[in-house]
Amino acid sequence: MSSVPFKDKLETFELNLGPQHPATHGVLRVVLTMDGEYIYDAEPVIGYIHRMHEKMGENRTWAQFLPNLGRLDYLSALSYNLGYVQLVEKMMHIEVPERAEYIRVITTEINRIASHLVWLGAFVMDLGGFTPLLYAFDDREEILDLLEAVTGSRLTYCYFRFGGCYNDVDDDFLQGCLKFCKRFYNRIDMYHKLVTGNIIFRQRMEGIGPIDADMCRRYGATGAQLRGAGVNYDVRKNEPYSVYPEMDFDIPVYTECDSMARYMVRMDEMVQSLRIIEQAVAKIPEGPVKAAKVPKMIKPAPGDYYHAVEAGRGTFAIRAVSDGKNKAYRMKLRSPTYSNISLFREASRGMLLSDALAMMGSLDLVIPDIDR
Amino acid sequence: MDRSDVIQKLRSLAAEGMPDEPEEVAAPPVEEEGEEDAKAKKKKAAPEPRKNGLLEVSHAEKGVHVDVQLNADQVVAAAEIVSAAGMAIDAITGVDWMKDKEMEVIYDYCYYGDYSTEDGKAFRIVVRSRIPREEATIPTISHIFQGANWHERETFEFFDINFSGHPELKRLLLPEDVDFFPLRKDFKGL
Amino acid sequence: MAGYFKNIIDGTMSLISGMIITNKVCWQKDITLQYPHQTIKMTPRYRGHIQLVKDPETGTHSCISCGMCQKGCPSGCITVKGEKREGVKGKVLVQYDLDFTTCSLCGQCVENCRPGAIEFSLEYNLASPRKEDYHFDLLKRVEEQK
Amino acid sequence: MDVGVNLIQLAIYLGGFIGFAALNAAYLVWVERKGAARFQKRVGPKETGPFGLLQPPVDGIKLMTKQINIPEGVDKPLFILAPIISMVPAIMCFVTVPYSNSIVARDINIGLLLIFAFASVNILALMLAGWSSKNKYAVMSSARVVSQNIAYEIPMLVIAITIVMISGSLNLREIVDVQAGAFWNWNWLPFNGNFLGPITFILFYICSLAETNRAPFDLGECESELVAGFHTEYGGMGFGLFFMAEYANIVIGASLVTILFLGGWYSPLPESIPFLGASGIWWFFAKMYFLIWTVVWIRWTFPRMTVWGLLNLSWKILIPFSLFNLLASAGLLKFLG
Repeated sequence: MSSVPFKDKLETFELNLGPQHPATHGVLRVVLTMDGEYIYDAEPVIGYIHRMHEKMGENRTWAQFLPNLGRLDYLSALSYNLGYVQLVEKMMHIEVPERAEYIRVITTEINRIASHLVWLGAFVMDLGGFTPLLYAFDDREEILDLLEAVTGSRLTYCYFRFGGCYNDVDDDFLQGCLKFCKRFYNRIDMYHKLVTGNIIFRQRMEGIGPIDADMCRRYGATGAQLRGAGVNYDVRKNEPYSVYPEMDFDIPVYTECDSMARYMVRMDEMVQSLRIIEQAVAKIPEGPVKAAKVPKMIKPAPGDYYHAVEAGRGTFAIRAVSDGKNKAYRMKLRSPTYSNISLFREASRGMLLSDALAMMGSLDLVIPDIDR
Repeated sequence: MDRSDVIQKLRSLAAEGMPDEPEEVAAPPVEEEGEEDAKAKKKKAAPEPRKNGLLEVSHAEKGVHVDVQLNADQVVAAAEIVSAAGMAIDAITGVDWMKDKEMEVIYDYCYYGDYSTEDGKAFRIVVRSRIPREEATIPTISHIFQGANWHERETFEFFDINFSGHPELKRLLLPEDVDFFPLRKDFKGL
Repeated sequence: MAGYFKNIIDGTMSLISGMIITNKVCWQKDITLQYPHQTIKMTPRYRGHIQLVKDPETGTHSCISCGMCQKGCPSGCITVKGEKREGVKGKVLVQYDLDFTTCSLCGQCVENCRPGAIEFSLEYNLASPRKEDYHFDLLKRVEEQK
Repeated sequence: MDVGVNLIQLAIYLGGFIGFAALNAAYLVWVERKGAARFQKRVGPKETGPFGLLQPPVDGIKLMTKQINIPEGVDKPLFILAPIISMVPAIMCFVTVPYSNSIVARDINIGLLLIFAFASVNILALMLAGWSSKNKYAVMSSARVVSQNIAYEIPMLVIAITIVMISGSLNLREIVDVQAGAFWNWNWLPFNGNFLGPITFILFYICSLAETNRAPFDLGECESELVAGFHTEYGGMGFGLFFMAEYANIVIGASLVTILFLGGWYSPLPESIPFLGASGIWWFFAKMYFLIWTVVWIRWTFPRMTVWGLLNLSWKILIPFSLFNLLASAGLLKFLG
């Protein structure tokens, strides 16, 4: 709708978007070559908070690397924790008690909702609506309170352990989850009325920021980008892990490829997460939350291992190369937002500035996850 | 997507590269050089370096379905095969095998399929290639998978692996003026 | 043409429904916590910095200065020193320092501690402009604690 | 008339209006902040004075004591002039606004024209501010502001012409007088010669929102895209003046809507009803502040439009409707004699 072909690069100017720009939600810098309000070229410049987690993985023991995972994508930290502990469990052949698996699923899914709520608020704020941010944070506070009561922290959780969880959940938490689910169904309706239905909002999202399935494929973009492009792909279904196969939930898919599709995917995903939580709370068995036999020293057999999980923003995967020592020989962290932002250059070409920012908002970027 | 077809193509690609392979394997006289006895003992216990070829591995155990090792000049052909099959790039990374004086470049591909159909089952291919550690050079695949651009830049700045033909091989995550490669095993911090 | 008017009407209705929602919220009670005036009770599992558990019976800590916490700590923020003393079984703890600036509150130390001598404190308002305020001498702390 | 008395009267009025504008601007910021807080289930300013009522003077002192920082490379004279140009016409507009039958500074018979004339100077100020700042965000912002205001002045003027035709006068006091009596005589209802009354009212209200650069039309300063738009480079009182001008403009816009559509100082009830039926300045303020509250309400409910959406709205909906409205009203007046 709003793209124009460019003939030459005569009357362009460079515009620095960031690293302290209100739309970038962190220290991302995009060097825009602008032709008036149109974007001729956009080059994301990343690495402002690069912390070399991969080298830390080589210098710390397997257990010591645990807290790092919560610091990549701090909004859906539990998914990352889950991916890592499952990788180590895969390497060490540790059996996890069923109750622990259910707790993992419940906490991960509720954390996913919290992560999506931050996205919702930030995205609407990118579009100039301030109020939904506060409503979203109101709901998120409930989740953080629940998770704080279980894990002890509010953001950078370090809750899962090899072979189980740090500690057991109590009935208050499970009932609190159900209470939250009940409340949140109504809130979702409210968001749909306040945000989704709003004509201004629709105008800014429908048909804006096309990202199709082939572009996702070429860039390795996952998560809502992929599902908004009509691909029914979710690691929880394609490569089931934990107790997800026992849950009855759907993967929301929209075929429009625009910002609206990505928005709807995330909104529907929250509802699906609620469904998972409800089922998991109903099914959760009694029992221990830690495997009885967890080796004291984690020394996986040499070789390389790969494990992927569906985090809040797409596929998070770890490739760990072990040389049989108590530290990883190589720890590659494949973060979803890194791939998702890499397509920004191609996708934003020829767009209006305001549309490009709306698209950037719909990509749901977490800068520490890009920079690692 | 025809999985067996992709596997077959990759297998024959790996087979093509076989003649080169003995020279590559013949390279490690490391064992003889063995500085300490204990280390030499360990070396003997360790399995032989992997030969080029395709392995179908257990997904439950390793997390991937197909593991291919190729020569450096074959990774582009491999990328073309997986791209033609509609697979996506997942990640590119390197591993520094300092003792073997080799660098390994690992390409992860996966298939974005519809989970509800038989076709959409998870399918992950890992393509790896070993190149000499000094003057490590491997052709770029960023013209096939545009997303490889950033992954290759990242691998370059962490490992000093040169991706020949890459449009803009400069530092991405690290500042432009760093003169070290942090993920090489001989990097000992600043 | 009909679509034109329909769009206008639908759009207007969507705007009105949004305004009704915010108007409803406008009359609801506020939910923010006025922090310095109001505080909430921390949950028992809240992870503040660690501290030595004071045993009510012995009146002191039960640390055996084995150093497991120091070993397991990812960021090396714990310094434990014990020394042999005559007439006492095992080691006597002489120093337990915590450098809270690098602590990532993962809980490895608490988990690794076999005698259960350390726990998370519930302190959360630790903001300070000085680095030294985050170096805790836990041994002194447990002794001062009444 | 005695020139001396006239001058004193002028000085008093001028002082009064500047005071009124400043007070309004200051306390509308408070209203805005409290309103935003209410819509978001927060408390808003509360530490300074009861209900945070001392917040505006405190903010004012802070802004005034800040160092005036003029960045290198700006067009200095224009950079300094722009905030003043934006503030002066906003205050000038107050001169012709009739708050009640007798309270008006200058009862000019082209009052409506004067307000439109001065209101459009504001755009010049915003453009100059953006242009002289030598900041890319600011330049883009000023380009947006200009195209937006041109697009919205057309339907606004066309609607104003409709009202002028019905009232037969450009004098604001007379326009209100035509609406004398209870609320069914007001221009926003279809019984006063303009059968599209409610639609006209809404169109005019939208235009006045756009004209004052308020959400959802605040493209000039949309902070998620252009950081702060035309006042990116301004700090201290330079920014403070823009801020005050914005709120003064809101007051003008709300007053104008009150005068043109809501019967000014007349009570909504017939005069025969004692006490409530009496007309007076309080009715004017009640209507005006209600409209201002709606402005705040709208800002904290809707996201921002794009330039495209905004121009589409103007050229595809507002202008055709207002033109049709003008023709229809003209025809109706002709037939009804």
